[in-house]
Amino acid sequence: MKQGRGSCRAATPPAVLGLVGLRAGGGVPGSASPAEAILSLGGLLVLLIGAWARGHRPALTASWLTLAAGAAALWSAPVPPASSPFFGLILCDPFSLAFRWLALGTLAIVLLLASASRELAAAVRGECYGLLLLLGVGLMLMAEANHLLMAYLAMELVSLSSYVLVGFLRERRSAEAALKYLLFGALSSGIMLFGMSLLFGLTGSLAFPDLQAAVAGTGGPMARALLVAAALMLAGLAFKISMVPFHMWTPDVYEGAPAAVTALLSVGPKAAGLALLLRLLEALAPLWASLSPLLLALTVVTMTLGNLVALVQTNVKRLLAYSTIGQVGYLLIGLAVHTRVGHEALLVYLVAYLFMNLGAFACVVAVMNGTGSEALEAFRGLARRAPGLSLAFAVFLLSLAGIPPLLGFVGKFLLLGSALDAGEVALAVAAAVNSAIALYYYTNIIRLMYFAPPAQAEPLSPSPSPALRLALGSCAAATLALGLWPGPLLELISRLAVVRLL
Amino acid sequence: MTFALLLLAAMVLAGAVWVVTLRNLFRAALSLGVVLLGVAGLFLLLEAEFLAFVQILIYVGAILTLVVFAIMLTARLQGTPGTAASPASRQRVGGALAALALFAVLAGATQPLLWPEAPPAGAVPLAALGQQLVTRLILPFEVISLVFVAAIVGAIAIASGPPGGARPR
Amino acid sequence: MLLTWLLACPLIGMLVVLALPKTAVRAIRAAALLATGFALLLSLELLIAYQPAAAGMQFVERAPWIPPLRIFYHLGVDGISLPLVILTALLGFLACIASYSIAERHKEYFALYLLLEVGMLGTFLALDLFLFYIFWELVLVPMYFLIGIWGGGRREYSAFKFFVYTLAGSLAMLLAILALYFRAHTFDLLELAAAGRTFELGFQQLLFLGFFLGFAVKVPIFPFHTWLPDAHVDAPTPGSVLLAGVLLKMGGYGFFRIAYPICPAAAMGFGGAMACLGVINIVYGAFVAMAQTDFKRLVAYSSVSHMGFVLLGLASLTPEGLQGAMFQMVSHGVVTGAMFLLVGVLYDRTHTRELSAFGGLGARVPVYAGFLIFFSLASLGLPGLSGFIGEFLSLVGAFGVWRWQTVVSLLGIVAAAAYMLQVIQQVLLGPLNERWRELPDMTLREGLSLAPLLLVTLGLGVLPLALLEVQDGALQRLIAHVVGAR
Amino acid sequence: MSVRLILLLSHALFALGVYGVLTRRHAIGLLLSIELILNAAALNFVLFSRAFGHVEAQAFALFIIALAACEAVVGLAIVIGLARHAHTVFADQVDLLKG
Amino acid sequence: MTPALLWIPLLPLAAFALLITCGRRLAPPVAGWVAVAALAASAGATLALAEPVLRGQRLAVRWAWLSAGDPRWALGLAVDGLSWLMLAVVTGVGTMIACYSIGYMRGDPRYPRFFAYLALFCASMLGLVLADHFLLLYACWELVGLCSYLLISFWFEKPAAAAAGRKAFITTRIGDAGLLAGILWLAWAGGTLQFDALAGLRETLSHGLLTAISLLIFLGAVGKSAQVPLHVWLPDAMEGPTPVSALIHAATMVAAGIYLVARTLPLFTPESLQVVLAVGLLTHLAAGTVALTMTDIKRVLAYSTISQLGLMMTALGLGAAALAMFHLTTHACFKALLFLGAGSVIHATHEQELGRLGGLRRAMPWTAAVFLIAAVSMSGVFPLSGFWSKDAILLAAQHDGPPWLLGALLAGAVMTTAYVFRLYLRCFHGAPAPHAGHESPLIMVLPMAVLALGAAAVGLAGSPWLAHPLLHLLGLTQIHAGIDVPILLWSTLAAAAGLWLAWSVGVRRARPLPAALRPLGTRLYTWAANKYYVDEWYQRLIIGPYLAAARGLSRFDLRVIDGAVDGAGLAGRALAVWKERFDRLVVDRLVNGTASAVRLAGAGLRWVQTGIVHQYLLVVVVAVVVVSLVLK
Repeated sequence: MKQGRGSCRAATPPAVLGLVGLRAGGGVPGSASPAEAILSLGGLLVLLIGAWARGHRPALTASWLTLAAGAAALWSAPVPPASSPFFGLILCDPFSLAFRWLALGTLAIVLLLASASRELAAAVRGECYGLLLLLGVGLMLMAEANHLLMAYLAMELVSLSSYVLVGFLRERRSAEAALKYLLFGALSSGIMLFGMSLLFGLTGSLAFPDLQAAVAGTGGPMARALLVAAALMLAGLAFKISMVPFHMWTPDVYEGAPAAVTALLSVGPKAAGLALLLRLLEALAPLWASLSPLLLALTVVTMTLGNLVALVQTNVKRLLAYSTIGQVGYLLIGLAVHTRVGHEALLVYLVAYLFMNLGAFACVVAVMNGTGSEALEAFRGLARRAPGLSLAFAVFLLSLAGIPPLLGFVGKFLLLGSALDAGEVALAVAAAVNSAIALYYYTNIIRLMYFAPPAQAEPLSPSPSPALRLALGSCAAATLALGLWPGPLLELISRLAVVRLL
Repeated sequence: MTFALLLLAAMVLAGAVWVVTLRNLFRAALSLGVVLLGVAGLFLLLEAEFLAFVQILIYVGAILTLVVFAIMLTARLQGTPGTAASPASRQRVGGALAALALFAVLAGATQPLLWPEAPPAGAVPLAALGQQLVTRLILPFEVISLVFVAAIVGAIAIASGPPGGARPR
Repeated sequence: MLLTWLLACPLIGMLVVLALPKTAVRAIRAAALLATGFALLLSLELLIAYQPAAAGMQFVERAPWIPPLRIFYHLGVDGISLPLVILTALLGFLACIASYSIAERHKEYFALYLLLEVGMLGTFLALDLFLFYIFWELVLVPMYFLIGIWGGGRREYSAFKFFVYTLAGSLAMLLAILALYFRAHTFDLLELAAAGRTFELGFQQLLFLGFFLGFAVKVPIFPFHTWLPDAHVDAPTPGSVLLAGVLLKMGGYGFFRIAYPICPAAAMGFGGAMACLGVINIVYGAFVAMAQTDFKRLVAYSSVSHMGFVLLGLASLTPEGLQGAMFQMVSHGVVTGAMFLLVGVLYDRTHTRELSAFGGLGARVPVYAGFLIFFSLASLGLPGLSGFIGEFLSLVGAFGVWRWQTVVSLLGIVAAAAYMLQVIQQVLLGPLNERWRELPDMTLREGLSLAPLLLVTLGLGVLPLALLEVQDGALQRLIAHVVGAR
Repeated sequence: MSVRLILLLSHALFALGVYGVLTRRHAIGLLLSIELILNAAALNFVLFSRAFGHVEAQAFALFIIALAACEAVVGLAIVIGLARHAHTVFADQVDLLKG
Repeated sequence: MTPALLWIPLLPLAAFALLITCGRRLAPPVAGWVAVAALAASAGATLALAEPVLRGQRLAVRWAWLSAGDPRWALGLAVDGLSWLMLAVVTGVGTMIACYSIGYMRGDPRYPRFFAYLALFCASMLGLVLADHFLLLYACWELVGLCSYLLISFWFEKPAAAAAGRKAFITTRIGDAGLLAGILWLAWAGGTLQFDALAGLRETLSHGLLTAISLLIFLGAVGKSAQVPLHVWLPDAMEGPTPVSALIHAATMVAAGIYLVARTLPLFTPESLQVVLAVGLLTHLAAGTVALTMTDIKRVLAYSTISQLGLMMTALGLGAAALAMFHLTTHACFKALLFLGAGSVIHATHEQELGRLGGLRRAMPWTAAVFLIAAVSMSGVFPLSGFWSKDAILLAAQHDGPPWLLGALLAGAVMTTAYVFRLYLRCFHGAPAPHAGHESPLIMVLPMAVLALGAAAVGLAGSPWLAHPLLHLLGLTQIHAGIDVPILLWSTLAAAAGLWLAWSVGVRRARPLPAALRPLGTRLYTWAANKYYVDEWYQRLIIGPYLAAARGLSRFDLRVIDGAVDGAGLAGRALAVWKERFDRLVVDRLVNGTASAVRLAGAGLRWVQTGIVHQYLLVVVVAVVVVSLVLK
């Protein structure tokens, strides 16, 4: 990797880099995040349309336009290597740019799922789209936050929107899930907030760069108090990314929430939460020596627990929830090793995870639309009833399991590599063992789809809608194509994974 | 000064204990009012008059009212009087131990430190706060408005009655 | 471009099969047959154009693939991979003929089958470790489906077991690959082999262990072999053929191409252990085979025994030993592939594999009997047939280095005669079981799929030098590389 | 003005809030306890803002109050939804989803 | 000359190829004649080689086989006196027997296949004899074993035949494994596998090494030549067609062990020769006693063969390779003849139990005559062939062996005459049995007659009257053959004693032992009649434990290895979940394996997920506390 990076630097930037606008020049403060502004305005507009218009089509169209405009804005915005607009409240650097794109991508696919999902009542879809867009703004801001207040607000924006979205189905399980999510989230963010207040009290600063400066060189009871504050803050972020032992809401909420929302929750907040966690760890970098063992341990525990419990699940959403916990465990490797290679691997795996997990959820939505069931048994014999869908699902599952030549493998490859590179052999071995465990439940679904005879023979009806097909197709294509030719992606990410390291 | 502090502290603590222990939810909500007022008093003591004002206005005036409404509404939905005592929890001991441990950890971490005494004239002027809100903190200000919209729209979407009965399935 | 075309043949075939409608069974079969046939022709072309005297890789193709990680699309063959490539193409073609007996879901079957062939060929052609790993794993998925969908018995269980075992092994290998990469910053096998010699022993040993686990599961080496009987038994006939004929060789090939060149000192150090494992494989496999009542299971355990010779020869690090190990791989591929085809022929007609259910078929189906006796004899290592050469050379090579292990493994030779003759006796000899009074003999198609294997077995047994000369140079260089690294 | 004392008070408030969260069975009771936690944090911010003369921290407290309102709104809406669909308001009776 | 050398094995091989591929399209006798023609042509080629060989020339041809460079792994054919003699035996006897088979096998449904196998056998045997190199010898060694297997179980519908074939193959393969080990060792230690280089190795290799290697090679000979303790397969091999027994299990293949030892005698140290002698003598005597008690014609002959092979081995043990080869040659003639005669009887009566035969002399005069010639020759009666070869061995024993050796061999001679005449008398004399035999067709009688000529006259080659052309052929200078009057007398006496025994005990059923010794005699008889229970002991000590071990390991594999690796490999996890679907065994395994831990972990952790939010929240708080405390 080191040599690879070296050669990349020496070479002239390839054409792909033009896409992300890595052009020199400082932006005007306030204009650096037009994408967020567009999404916010668009979100408000969609909420309005949703409240007034009949049917969800107008709201959907508006949402797509908003997304397109947001993407265009993000595309064209000049992003200097690092700028801190809004008086340093947020940080626009390539790293956050990557996460903003991830958030946009997640939103786009989830929008497809939400518009195709039959379980979301037509009446509330407009609101749903609007909230999705606002949630997207929160995700982007989380990745950009450079200040405790921004971090807190962005997280709350994401949280509150998610609570509502989870409870969108007018039925008991959805309401239950929303309540659990709310209570769990409120407690976690309360604890985190208290931690922030302590941190502020200990350092007298709220902005991350100031925090870093203030934390440096502390010791004795002061360091101890800082660590306690850090532990409290960890609760909120760990909750967001479903890190064990703050994961317990995950399966219950994923099961109760509408599938499209579950898809969103399984990717968006995870990515943004990891970005924020990384930034926070940057801010607390002087404490890294103390935090690192804990993080490593929790990484292993997270992936192991997620994978073990996933083995015994019978509900596909619940299974994917535990799978998410396991995947977060893998993602945490990139964070826990805290090297540049690790960060690159983290980003690559996030991209992979976005496509394969959202793709998997698209399959779940399709099957739920067809069978009305989210039990694993609904997948029995699916290969005969919907061969294309089954193939796509198999691709996503195999990618999640890390089978080459799919994108998930590339990500896992880099993550394991980063662990070995950092000398964390035990971590790498644990991850490898976990991959083997995970194989069981992923292949179990494949087994059901392909090996078991179907309960009924006729094709799945209704067959996936065009929106769903688009989601499935694009995710599958990305998983496969980027798995086969990950070069450009890696190139891009090696430029984006620039986090100030100490 | 110290006396006022102690009084407010006692008020806050007593109120908080009631909030978490009173069986009757309605009374607990009222106790929360006591706590909020106590905290507002503390804000005053800390020369954050504007905040104290906001605390009373928003918290006591809006949130608490909302809570009381909600208690009544859910009671009606449940078919039980809103003032009914809710049964005791099964994990009181565990909860108490955990909370105590948390307190101990926090106190153990912060008490040994040398805390700076507040400067006699270090109060934040209201004007500065206002100016900050429209300059440096303009972004959070915008974001919190988004949060408001999201919360209100979402709350309406969730809490409103079903338009045509159950979900279309 | 020869090698790329070789890979492209089955790949294009797969795309064609996917493009054909589900009901066009004949067209699908024809497409698959054509694709594998062209691959076979190309592999023979490779053999003709190959220059045994020239050193190094031949037909090399190298193009950047994932530049940030310095991963190349890097193909090439030498004396170690060429025989296995040809073996793969041959068995791929013949098993494709045998696949005509597949009765359902043809389109899926042939698409997966061709994908499998791509993976197998690629594994032997790849000179980039990353590419190798991709192909290695690519083999896994189609085989999993082939067993799981078209298999028999406890197919789901067997497919899963195969998948998990192999993947678990692969993960260990993956860790080794990664550790290697972050040490040497290249995936190029040739560069890695050069760099490997400079690694300190401890690191080499760790690497070797990782690779060993990956390859040991595939070979399979005791005690990682238990997936094999299940997978072989429950796989459809063509699947069993490829499983035994090619997939096991991937493990052996891995030792030749990766583990030994990259970790020479560790390989020398673990020689004794490898030899002991080889002996355990030989004797243990033979003993367990003796107790089997299921025909296919017996052949499966005989594979365990036969692959032990590969290990034994490999561990010796002598020219004879390595020659024998390579020869044994090719020979075992041909012979055991044929054995599985024969089991399949019988199973298609009788729907049983219980040895005790047969009896006296020799009089009823003489052509079949002839084939079965021939390949049984080849399997038990009769001189004049290919099995003998591999075993003999492995033993010769190992005898000078690991004397007692070799002497013990002679026990396996005796036991091989015991279980193979047991098969002949139970199936062909004795009074005819009245159930099979009307049993038809082999059809022309079945005969055609077996005849080439018979010719190869006989040809290799009589003129082994044809193959040994192809391998010689590469193996000599391997020995010089490994032993010279001390 | 004893920073230490007020700090202790905020800790206590926080711990009491946590206790409430852990023991309150009525969902709204849980929300009340969470308000205690938020108040404890806000109190901290105001205290330290005074101590450091930090304006942003006081603004932080302001935002906390605003967010508390939002959280209460959403929370209460969810509780009402729960009462409507699940016919319960007790958090520990909400156990359909488990395993 | 070289091409002729190649033709000798290639002609029968070609016949095999022809017969195995299109034998079924040939009319039955044609198939037989193809084989006969090929063998006769080989015999002719052999004869053509006689002249240069007698001049002491060594003809050789060699080509690379396993390695282009290393001469150790080349193949080669060579003919010298020793191998020429063997060639002559194989082609000569082989031609006669193939001829005989044309009649004997008539009407068999697998007629062409029989001749195909026969041709393959001859080709392999000729290859074995011609090999000038251990590698080719070993290859052909295995191939003749294979042909033996195929021919023994030729009538595979008979379970006994099928089992006998397998037993023969596996038993000899035990010996082969030893031979292989010896070859491997020699290849490494000596660096050569050429026969003509063996003599040179005596200087270069250490004494112990030579002993070890030679004993391993001897193990191969023990298996092939049915010496104790690997003799058990030969009596069972009589399940095959009788011509096969005559050719393979009397004249040629079983003699290959003798040939091997004779060929590699330079490697044998005095110690290993002691072993050879002991094994040979033991075999000679033990098999002789068993032959006395057998009641099946062919089994009598089988034990007789074992016994005679033991005699040859004894000669080899004395270092007298030439004498062993001499006896091998004469034995090939008379024993083949005996078998063919027995085959003729069986062919005519379909009966081979002595008790149900008798008085066939009238019905089958030719057969009786040739059988008598062979019996007399075997008894070593002057001046038939057997006399010369056996006498020479007795003489050598007297000169080179320990003093008791001559006595032991004479005892053996007594037994030889006794059992062969017991056979002859009970078959052809006495009251006619219900099976009215008839004389065999000409095609069977004629070869017998030719062989009778051989049985009578071949020995003259070793007589002093013909100036020892045989010994000349074998390139020997020091010889013991010749007429030594005391030995002549002793052996005649032994033959007479044997004859008397056969008559009085074998036919008249007299009881020669005094009453006091009778129980002992009975016990000895029972032991011998049960072949000293060797088969039973093998069953109990080797085969039984072997099968038990196989089954045990198989169970071990299924339960323990599978279970343990499953556990470690976490595949067990799957089995746990699918427990409803799969057998209990799987589950049982799991409980013991590590997999149960994984399963319990999964289930346990699942149980933690109670669905009750308070507990979740408690976990959060506890986690925060713990994390705070843990961070240092």
